[in-house]
Amino acid sequence: MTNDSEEKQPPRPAEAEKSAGTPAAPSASPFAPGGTPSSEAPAKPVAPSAAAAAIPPKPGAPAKPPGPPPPPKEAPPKPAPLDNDLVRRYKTRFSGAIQEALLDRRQAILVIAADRLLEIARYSRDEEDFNLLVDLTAVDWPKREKRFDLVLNLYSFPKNERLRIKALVAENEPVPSVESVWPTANWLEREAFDMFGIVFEGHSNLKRLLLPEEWQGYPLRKDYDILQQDEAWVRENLGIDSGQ
Amino acid sequence: MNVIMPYVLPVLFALVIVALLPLLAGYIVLVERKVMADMQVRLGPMRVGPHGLLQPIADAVKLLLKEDIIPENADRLVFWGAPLISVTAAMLALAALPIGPFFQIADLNIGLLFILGVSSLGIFGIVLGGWASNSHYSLLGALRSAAQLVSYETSAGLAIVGALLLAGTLSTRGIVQAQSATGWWFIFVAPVGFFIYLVASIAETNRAPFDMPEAESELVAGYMTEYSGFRWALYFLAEYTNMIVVASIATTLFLGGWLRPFANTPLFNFLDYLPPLLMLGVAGYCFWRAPKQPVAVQKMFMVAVGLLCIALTLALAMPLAAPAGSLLASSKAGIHGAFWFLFKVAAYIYVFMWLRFTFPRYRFDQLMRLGWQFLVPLSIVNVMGMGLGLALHRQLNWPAAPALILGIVLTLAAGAYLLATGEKHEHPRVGEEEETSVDA
Amino acid sequence: MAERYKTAGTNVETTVLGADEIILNMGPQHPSTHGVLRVKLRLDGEKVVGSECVIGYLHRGVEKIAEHRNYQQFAPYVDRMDYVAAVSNGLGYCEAVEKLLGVEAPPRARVIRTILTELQRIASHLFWLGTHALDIGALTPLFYCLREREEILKIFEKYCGARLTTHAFRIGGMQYEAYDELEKDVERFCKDFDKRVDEYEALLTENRIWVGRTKGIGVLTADAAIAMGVTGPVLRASGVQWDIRKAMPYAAYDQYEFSIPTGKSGDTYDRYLVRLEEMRQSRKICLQAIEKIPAGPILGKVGKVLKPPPGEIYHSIEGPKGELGYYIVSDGTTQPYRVRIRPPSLMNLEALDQMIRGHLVADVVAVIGTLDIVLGEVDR
Amino acid sequence: MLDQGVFYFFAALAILSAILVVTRRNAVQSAIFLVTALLATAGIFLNLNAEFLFIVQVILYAGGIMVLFVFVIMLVNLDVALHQVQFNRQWFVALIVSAVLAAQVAAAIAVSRRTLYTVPAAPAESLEPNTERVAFYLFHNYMLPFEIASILLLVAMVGAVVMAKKRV
Repeated sequence: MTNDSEEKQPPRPAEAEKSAGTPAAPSASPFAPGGTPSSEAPAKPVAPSAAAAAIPPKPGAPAKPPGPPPPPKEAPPKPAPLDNDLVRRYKTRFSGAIQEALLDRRQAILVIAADRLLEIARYSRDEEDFNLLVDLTAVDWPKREKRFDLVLNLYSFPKNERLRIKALVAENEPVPSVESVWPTANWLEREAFDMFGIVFEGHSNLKRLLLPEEWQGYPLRKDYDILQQDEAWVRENLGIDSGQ
Repeated sequence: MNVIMPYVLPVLFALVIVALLPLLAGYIVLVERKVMADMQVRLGPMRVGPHGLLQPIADAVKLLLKEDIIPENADRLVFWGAPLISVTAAMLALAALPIGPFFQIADLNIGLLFILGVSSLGIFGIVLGGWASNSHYSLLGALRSAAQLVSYETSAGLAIVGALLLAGTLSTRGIVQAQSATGWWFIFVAPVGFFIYLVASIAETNRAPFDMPEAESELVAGYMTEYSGFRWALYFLAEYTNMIVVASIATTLFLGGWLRPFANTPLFNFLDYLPPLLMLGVAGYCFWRAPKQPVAVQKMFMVAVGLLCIALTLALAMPLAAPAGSLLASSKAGIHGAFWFLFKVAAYIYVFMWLRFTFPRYRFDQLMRLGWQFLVPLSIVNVMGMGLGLALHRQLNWPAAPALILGIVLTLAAGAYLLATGEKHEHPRVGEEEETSVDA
Repeated sequence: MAERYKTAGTNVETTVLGADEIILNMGPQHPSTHGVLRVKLRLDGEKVVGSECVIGYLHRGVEKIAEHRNYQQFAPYVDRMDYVAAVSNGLGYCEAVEKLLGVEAPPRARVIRTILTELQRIASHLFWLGTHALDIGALTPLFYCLREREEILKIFEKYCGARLTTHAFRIGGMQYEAYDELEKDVERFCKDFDKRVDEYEALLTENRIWVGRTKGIGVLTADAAIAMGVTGPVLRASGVQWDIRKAMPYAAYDQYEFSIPTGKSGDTYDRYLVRLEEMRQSRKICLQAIEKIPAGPILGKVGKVLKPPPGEIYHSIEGPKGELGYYIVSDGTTQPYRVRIRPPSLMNLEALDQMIRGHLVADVVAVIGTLDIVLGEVDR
Repeated sequence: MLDQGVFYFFAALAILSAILVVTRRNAVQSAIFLVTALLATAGIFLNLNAEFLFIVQVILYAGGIMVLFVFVIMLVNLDVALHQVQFNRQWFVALIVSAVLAAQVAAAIAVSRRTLYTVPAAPAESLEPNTERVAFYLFHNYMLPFEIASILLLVAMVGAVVMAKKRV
C-alpha cells in the first residue's frame, strides 16, 4: 500500500475507514473481491474534500516530538491538516476551541481545548451522531508544556465513521468528565486516572480501576519507574536498601 | 433368650446395611462419574484400578486423610453434630424398606410414613450445618435447601397418597403385596402420581436440575462450603443415601418393589433366568478384559470382580435349578426379589443421573414456583382424581379401567390447565421487581 | 451475629432478613466469575440492588510493556490478553502496525488470516457456550464444545505449533506458509460443525429451564448498550446490526458473504442465539475462504527493523467479544511510543451493574457468563 | 422389662432436654434440645405401640414446625436478643403456675387412681393397626370437630399470608 497510497489518497474521502455498509444494512452484498488491496474499497463520498491531501503535509505536527527522518521509502504516511465539512461545522460552532484538525493515515483528528471538552462531547453525540465512545485514553509527552494528550475515539453508527478528539492537558489540570455524555467513560476515565493521574472533574467515582488503591504513582507516565516502588517495598518489608 | 431372639435378624440386617452403605454410595458416585463421562464423550476415572473400579476406595482414603477444618467462628458443637444428624436420618429411613420379601429390618404398619418422617429430619443437618459454618454462602445454601425440602415434601407426600389409596395400607410390604395381587404396578395405575414423585424426589435429594442448595456456580457448595474431609464425606453419604431412599420408595410404591416384571404371567417365567445370565455376562466380560490390564494388581482385581459375579450368578441360579419344595428353591423369592428391587432402584437412580447431565439448573424462584404453583396443585388434583376413580370403581362398581382412566384424564387436564396458566406468569418478574424496588 | 459475619469476610449491615442490605462478595475465587473477577453485590434478600466490580487482579501492564519492546517483540504479548482468542488479538495488532507503517499484507496472507481468525471466533464462542451453560447448570454442553474447540486448536497447532497463544501472524503478513492440508482440515471441521451446533441447540434452545433462566435476564436495550460502549455480540443481541467486518472490512472479509445476526430484546437468551448464529456464519466464511486461497507471497515488504513514521493509528477488528481496537502512537523509533488496547471485555463488563439490578444472585452468574468476558483482557 | 427400660430412657431424655431448652442461652441450641425433647416424646409413643402418633409427632413437630423455628431463629439477630432483658425475672409467677399445674396433675391421678391401674394393658400384637383407628375416629365420630379445627387452621393460614404480604 505504501506505493499506491499517494495516488489513491486524493479522491478518497477525508474521514477514512468507510464502507458502503451502513449499520442497519442487512447482510450487505459481497464486496469486490481482492482487486483493491485497501480495506476501504467501496468508499462512498460523504464529505468529499479534494483539498485534504492536496495540501502538502506539514512537517511535525505539534503533537509529535521531532522524530528521526522518515525512512527513504516513497511517501510514508504522515499527519496532514484536514479541512472538510465536519471540521468546518465544528469550527463554526466552537470557534476558538478547535485548535487543529489533522488527517493521519486517513483518520480524522480534532485537537481541542480541554476546558471545552464536555461541550464538544455533547455536541458530537447529539448533533454529529457520534454516539459510541469507543475508547478514552491518554498519551504522555513529558517534555511538552501540557504533557498529556487526552484521546477520545468516537464512532458514529449512522455515518459509519470515526473521529478522534484530542485534548491537551497539563499535569494536575482538571478535565471535565464526559461520563454524563457517554456513561461508558466512567471506567475509561478511571483507567486514565489510574494510569496517568489525569483528574476528571465531575466524575462520579474517580478512583483507581486496575491497580490497588494504595498504589503509588501513575505507571503509564513516561517518567514512572517501577524501581522506586520496588525499592520502597523492599525497604519496608525486608529492611534492606535495594532489591535490584 | 426369647426377649432377644426377635432382634437378632433385624440387627444383623441393619449392620449389613450400615456397613455396605458407604461402599455402595462410593460406587454410585463412581457410576455417576462414568455415566457422566459417557454422556460427555470422555472416559471418566480410569487410573485407580481397572476402569477406575477402585476409585471410590481412593476417594474414601483421601477424604479420611484430609484436614478437618472447623471455621474459627463456627458454633463448634452444632458444626460437629450437623453432618451426623443428616446421615443418621438418611440411614434410619432404610429400616422400613423391603429389599426383597425377606430382607427387611422392620415391617412397620406405618412404614411409608416412617420413611417420610425420618428422612425429613435430615433437613436439620443441612440447616444447622449451614448456620454453624458462619458463612454467607453456607447460610444462604442452607436456607434455600430447607425451603426447597419443605416445599417439595408436600407434593411428594401428596403424590404418595395416590398410590396409598390404591394399596390401602402404609406398610411397605403390604404395598408391594397389593401390587402383586392385582398384577399391576402402580406406575401404570397412577402415572401422574409417579411423575410428581419423580420430580419431587429429585428436588428433595437436591439433585440437578434442582440442586439449588449447592449450586456450585452460584453458592460455591451451599451448606457444605465450609466442610471438609470426613464431615463433608458424611454429608455426601447422606445425600447418596437419600437418593437410595427415594429410589426405594418409588420402587416400592410405583415400580412393584421386589416383583419381577410380569410376575403373575407364567408365560414370562423365562425372565427368571435373566438375573443369573446378566451376572454371568458381567463375569465373562471381567475375565475377558483381565489379561488386557496393564498392571498385575489390576489383573487380579479384575479376576476378583469376575469371581464375585460368578458367585452371584450361582446364588441367583441355584434356587432355579434346585428341585421344587427344597429349602434352596424357596429362597428364590428372597434372592431374586432383592435382585429386582436393587435393579429397579439402580434404574431410578440412573434416571436421576441422566437428568442431571441433560438439564440446566432452575433458578430458586422458578423452582419454588414450579413446586407450589404446579406440583402441589397437580398432586392435590391427582389425589382427587384417584379418589374419584376408586370411588367409581369400589362404590358404584364401575369396571376398574374406565374409572381409573377417567381419573387420570381429569388430572392430566388439570395439569395442562396449570401449565397453560403458569406460562403466562412465567416472565413478568423483572418488571415487577423493579416496581417494588422503587417503592422500597 | 452481625459481628460474627464480619469476621467471616462478608459484611452484614444489620440483620439478614428484612429490608436491610447484605453485601455479598463474589470472587475473586468464585467458580463462576471466569477467572479473577470480583463483584461486590448489594443484596436485598437474594435480589441484587447494586454491584461494584473490582478488577485488576490480572493486570500485567501490557501497555507499559509495549513501550519497552519493539514492534515485533510486542506481538506475542497481545496473545496473552484474550487468551481464549489469541489469534484475533494478533490480527488486530498486526494490522494496526501495518497501517501505521503504511504497508499491507499480501492477499494470500489476508485470506489465511481470515480463515484462522474465523476459526478462532468459533473456538472462542464455543468456549463461551460451554462455560455459560455450565454456569447455568448444564454440565454436558461444555464437553461437547470443548470437543469441537479441540479440532480448531489442532488446526492451529498444525499451522504454527501452538494451540492457545499462537502468535500466528507477523507484521506484514505471516511467517509460516499454510500447511498442505489446511483446506482439507478446515473443510472437514466445517462439514461436521453445522450438525454439532444443531446438537447444542437440541440440548438448550428449546429447553424450558434454559429459556426460563435466560429469557428476560440481563436486558440491555440498544440505547443503553451504545451508551455503555458495549460492542460485539452483546450489542448485536440488543438489536444493533453493527459488525466491523461489514462496516469497515479488514483482512479479506470484503470478499465473503455472510450475515450479521441480531437479537430483538437484548436479553441473555438473545445473546445466546446471536452467538450460535455467529458460529454458523463464521463457518460459512471459512468455507468460502478455503475455496480459493490466492497464491503468492505471504509476507509483505516490511524490513527487519520496523520504524513507522511518526504519527498514530487507531485500528480495530471485530473480535469474538466485540470491538478490539489498537491505538498506537509512533515517534519514529523502533519502539511504539504508546500502545493503547481497547479491550471489548472491559466495556462489556462495565454494563454488568446495569444488567443485574433487580435480578437474583443466580442471574448474576448467568449475566457474567453471557457477557463473555476474559479477565486477561479486562485487566491486561 | 425392656419396655420399661425404654420408657425410662425416653422419659429421662425428654426431661433433660426440656430443662436444657430453657437454660441454654444460645437460641439455636435451645431449638436443638427442643427437637430432642419432641423426639423423645415420640419415642414414648412408639413404646406404647401408638405408631401413628409417633410418626405424626416426628413429621409435624420435629420435621415441620421445628424446621420453621430453626429457620426463624437463624434469621433474627441473636446477639441483640442475648443482651436484652429476658422474661426470667418473673420466676415467682412461674413457680406459682407450675405448682398449680403439678397439683392439678396430682389430683387427676389421685381421682382416676382406681381405673388407671385396673384396666389391663392390651397385648401389643393383638391390636389392630392404629392408623386405621385414628382415621376412623377422625372422619367418623369426630367429623365435625375435625372440620372445625381444619377451618380454623385455614383461617389462621390465610391471615398469616395476608399479614406477611407487604403490599396488596
